[in-house]
Amino acid sequence: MNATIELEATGKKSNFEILPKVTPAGEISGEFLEVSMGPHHPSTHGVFRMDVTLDGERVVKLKPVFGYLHRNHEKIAEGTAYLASMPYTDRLDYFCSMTNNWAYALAVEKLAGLQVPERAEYIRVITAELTRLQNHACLCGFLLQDMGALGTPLMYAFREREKILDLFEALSGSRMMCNYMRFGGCRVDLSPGWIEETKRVVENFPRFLDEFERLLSENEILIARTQGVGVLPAPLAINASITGPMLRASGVNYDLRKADKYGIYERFQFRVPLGDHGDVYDRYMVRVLEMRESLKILQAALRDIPPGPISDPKAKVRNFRPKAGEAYGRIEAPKGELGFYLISDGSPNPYRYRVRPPSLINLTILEDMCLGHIIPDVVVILGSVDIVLGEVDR
Amino acid sequence: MSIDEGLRSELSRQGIFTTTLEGLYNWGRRNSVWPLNFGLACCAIEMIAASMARFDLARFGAEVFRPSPRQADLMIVAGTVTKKMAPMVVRLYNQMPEPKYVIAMGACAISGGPFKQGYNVLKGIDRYIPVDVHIPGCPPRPEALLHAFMTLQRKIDAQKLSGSDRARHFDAQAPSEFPIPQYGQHDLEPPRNEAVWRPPAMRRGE
Amino acid sequence: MRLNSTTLRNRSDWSGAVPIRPEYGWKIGWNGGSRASGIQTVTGTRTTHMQASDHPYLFLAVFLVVAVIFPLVPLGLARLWARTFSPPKPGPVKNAIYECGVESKGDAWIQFKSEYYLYGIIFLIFDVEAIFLFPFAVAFTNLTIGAFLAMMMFLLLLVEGLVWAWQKGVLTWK
Amino acid sequence: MSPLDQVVARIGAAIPGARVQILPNDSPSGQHSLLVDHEHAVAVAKFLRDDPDLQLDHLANVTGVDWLDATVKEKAKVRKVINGAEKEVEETLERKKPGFLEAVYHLYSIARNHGPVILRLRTGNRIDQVRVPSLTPIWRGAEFQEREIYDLYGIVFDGHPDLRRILMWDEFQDHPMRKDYVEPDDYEYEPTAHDKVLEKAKKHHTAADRPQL
Repeated sequence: MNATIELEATGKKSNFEILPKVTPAGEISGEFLEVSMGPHHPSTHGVFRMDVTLDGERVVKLKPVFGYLHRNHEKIAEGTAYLASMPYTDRLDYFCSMTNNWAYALAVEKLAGLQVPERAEYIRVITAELTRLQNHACLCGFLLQDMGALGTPLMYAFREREKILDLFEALSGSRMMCNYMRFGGCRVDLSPGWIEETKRVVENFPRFLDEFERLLSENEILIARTQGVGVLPAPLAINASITGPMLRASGVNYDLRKADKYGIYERFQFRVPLGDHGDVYDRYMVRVLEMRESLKILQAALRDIPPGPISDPKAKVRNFRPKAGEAYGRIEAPKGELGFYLISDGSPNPYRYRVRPPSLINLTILEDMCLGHIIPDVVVILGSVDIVLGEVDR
Repeated sequence: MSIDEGLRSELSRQGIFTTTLEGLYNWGRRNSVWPLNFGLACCAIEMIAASMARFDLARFGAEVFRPSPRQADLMIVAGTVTKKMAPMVVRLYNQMPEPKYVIAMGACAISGGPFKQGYNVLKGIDRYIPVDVHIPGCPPRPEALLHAFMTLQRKIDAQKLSGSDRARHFDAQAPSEFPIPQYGQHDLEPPRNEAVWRPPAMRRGE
Repeated sequence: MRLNSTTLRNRSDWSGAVPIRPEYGWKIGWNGGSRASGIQTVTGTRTTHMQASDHPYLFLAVFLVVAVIFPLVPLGLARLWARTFSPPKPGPVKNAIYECGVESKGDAWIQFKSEYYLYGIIFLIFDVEAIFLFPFAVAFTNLTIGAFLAMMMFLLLLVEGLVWAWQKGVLTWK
Repeated sequence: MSPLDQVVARIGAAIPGARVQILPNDSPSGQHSLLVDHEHAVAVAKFLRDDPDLQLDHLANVTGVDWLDATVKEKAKVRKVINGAEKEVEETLERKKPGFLEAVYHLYSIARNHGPVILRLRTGNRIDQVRVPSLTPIWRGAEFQEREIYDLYGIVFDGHPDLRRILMWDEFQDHPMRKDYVEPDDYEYEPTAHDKVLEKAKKHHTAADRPQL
């Protein structure tokens, strides 16, 4: 394939042209240094690999290499029943099993036309926002670890995460792989005392955030390492299908909780934090602020949750066969737009099952953000994208 | 080589502690296992959680996660090994110095787990490298990893310095490197290392 | 070890139980300063069999011997251990360049940017300077004015080099 | 957003010669899609992105779908002479439907907050006519997803800047997400919930291969 196609919206020529000279054998001549960062690298958040070409320490070319965790989720899902894919969705983005469940359940509900009772919707919102809290907290911890703050921020984040995982375990029986949502509702009702326990966690969470921010947000090293690094302009972000906190850090007001109003999100008052510069610092701050907004949603949801049934009585568990057709359902997962595209041919298995992974698509412009920066910046930029390899490669 | 157990306990009652070279060596080894900082998939998060404050892997002398295989004693295969990743895993294992141990963490590392049917999923890392401890679970809880650690420590404690049943790294004939599979047109070549793994037996009538 | 007079005096059994004799190791003498002030003090000094003041280089020799033995003994033990128990097992993959698990290709001996060399050289200069600064600082109070000036000249030359490199813009990474 | 037939009409007005067809979707989601021809696909995409009323600037999702060759059974009323009398009889006719590969694009608008508009591009068959135009020059977000479809389904995207395998290794020859892909047969036997796996394992472990108990 010829590489000199102009990607017109970005105005940028394809990346191949930036390299000065390539010898006929395909070897880069002179003093360029080719480094493979990953798949086993402490800062790539898993088995992600970047083939980096360096001029001194400047990045002149960066090619992501995927597939080291390609677990054939989609192929397996096409061979099993609809409900049997639910536990597999847990393992997509293994930080946020609850939101993955929700996205899949939402797509199937669109496909089969199921209704979700109000109490189940509330439970979904609560679990999704708790997931967002722990995902963002851990991401901030990992990001700071990539910058050299070894241990401490991550320890703090994991301390909070364990509290939330305890709630998930009390709810679903599993810490990480909750497998909790069902088509048209949830699997089990809340255990007694769960709401009170969650309220306690939610009340205490701002204290952690304050501490975290006091410790880090004004930190001089953090500011020097992140401000002006990895700038992503808004038009490029939109064109490259970037979603989630990354898109909002570039200043685009697009949050599916507001835009699609899926579930019952229109009942809650919350703001969408937006960044000004689109750099790593903005991405970090957007996530910190999003955690504070999530707490507002949680407080309201925990206050208002009504009694009632938790699943649609029409939803069949056995022999679930949606009518032939297709549906695309999406939610605002902590990492961005998580969508499921399903084609049914009337059989118990989906004919086509597709996951729209936010992590993979957010990596599209990784090279653009990294070009011209030095290697330590690449690590920070990658950390700010927030990838989970289970979702990137599926 | 070893002294009588009764004599030893009698001596220790008198305040004289005796040990063997083997015991001293194994004691030192088992309390300073340095794992390779090697996360593959979901289980890696539980591995990180195990090294964090609540579960505190440091109690076992194993909190020092080394990013380089040159400094590591233990490879925790935490997660699904895909066929694309398998050569890397074997290469990293080969690059670790002896003595080296492997913990296969989670169902995927043991057998492919829930993704066993996948065309790109290796059905267990023990097809290519010898595994010391298997932890079932998807993912195993951090406590399970701690238990695996203690199991490994017991295993290290029982290692012999000499004799025919001595540990692999004391045996000049035993291999330290294992063949790295190649990417083939349809599958890895070879699909397994016969010296390490044979398919389990099938009983008649099943 | 230096005992002061009060402890010695208060221990009445001291002179009786332990013979205080110069040839045995305890030397009792008169402190000059104390005699001038009229207060009698007894000073006990523990000596080795050989007086350190007689051979000023003895400590250095001891240091040297220890400095050689200290790393050599574990190395020798490790060597002995390896020969007796664990055989070395080098291999092509184990000896290969580590590249994050990927098969390493090419050579690490390539032409780097000249900035790396500049950094290396500047680092080396300051490394050497630090080695000289330590004895300089230790002996500072006893130095003659000539030695002090010589050291200042040495430092000045290095600082001049630093200023020159700074002016040339070497210290900013391009 | 205006209904889909109006969108089609406006595309027809803006790009003469474009053949755009609405494919209905019977499921409750009601997400109908547009089948676009190869020659005008890039122009149609550009129109959809830049048109001030549509402004479909967010390409949410790109997917490949494999449709196998199928025989469709249709009931038709045929006049036949039975026992000397002409009667109308229902008969099932079998018709061969050739298979094809399909690339599906889901479009949303961030600026105007509507969607989805679904575009479909179809290949001629599953074997040799597998080229479709790439929409990566219009939406950069399609870059990795089209590479993935190329890898897993074997659709070749003309005009893609960097079309290589993305998930499988470069030496790999098959397209594993196709419905007729045969997986490498290296299962060991063990009691498993997946019947297909069990079948395969039993087939794989012949008597010679099996270690003796």
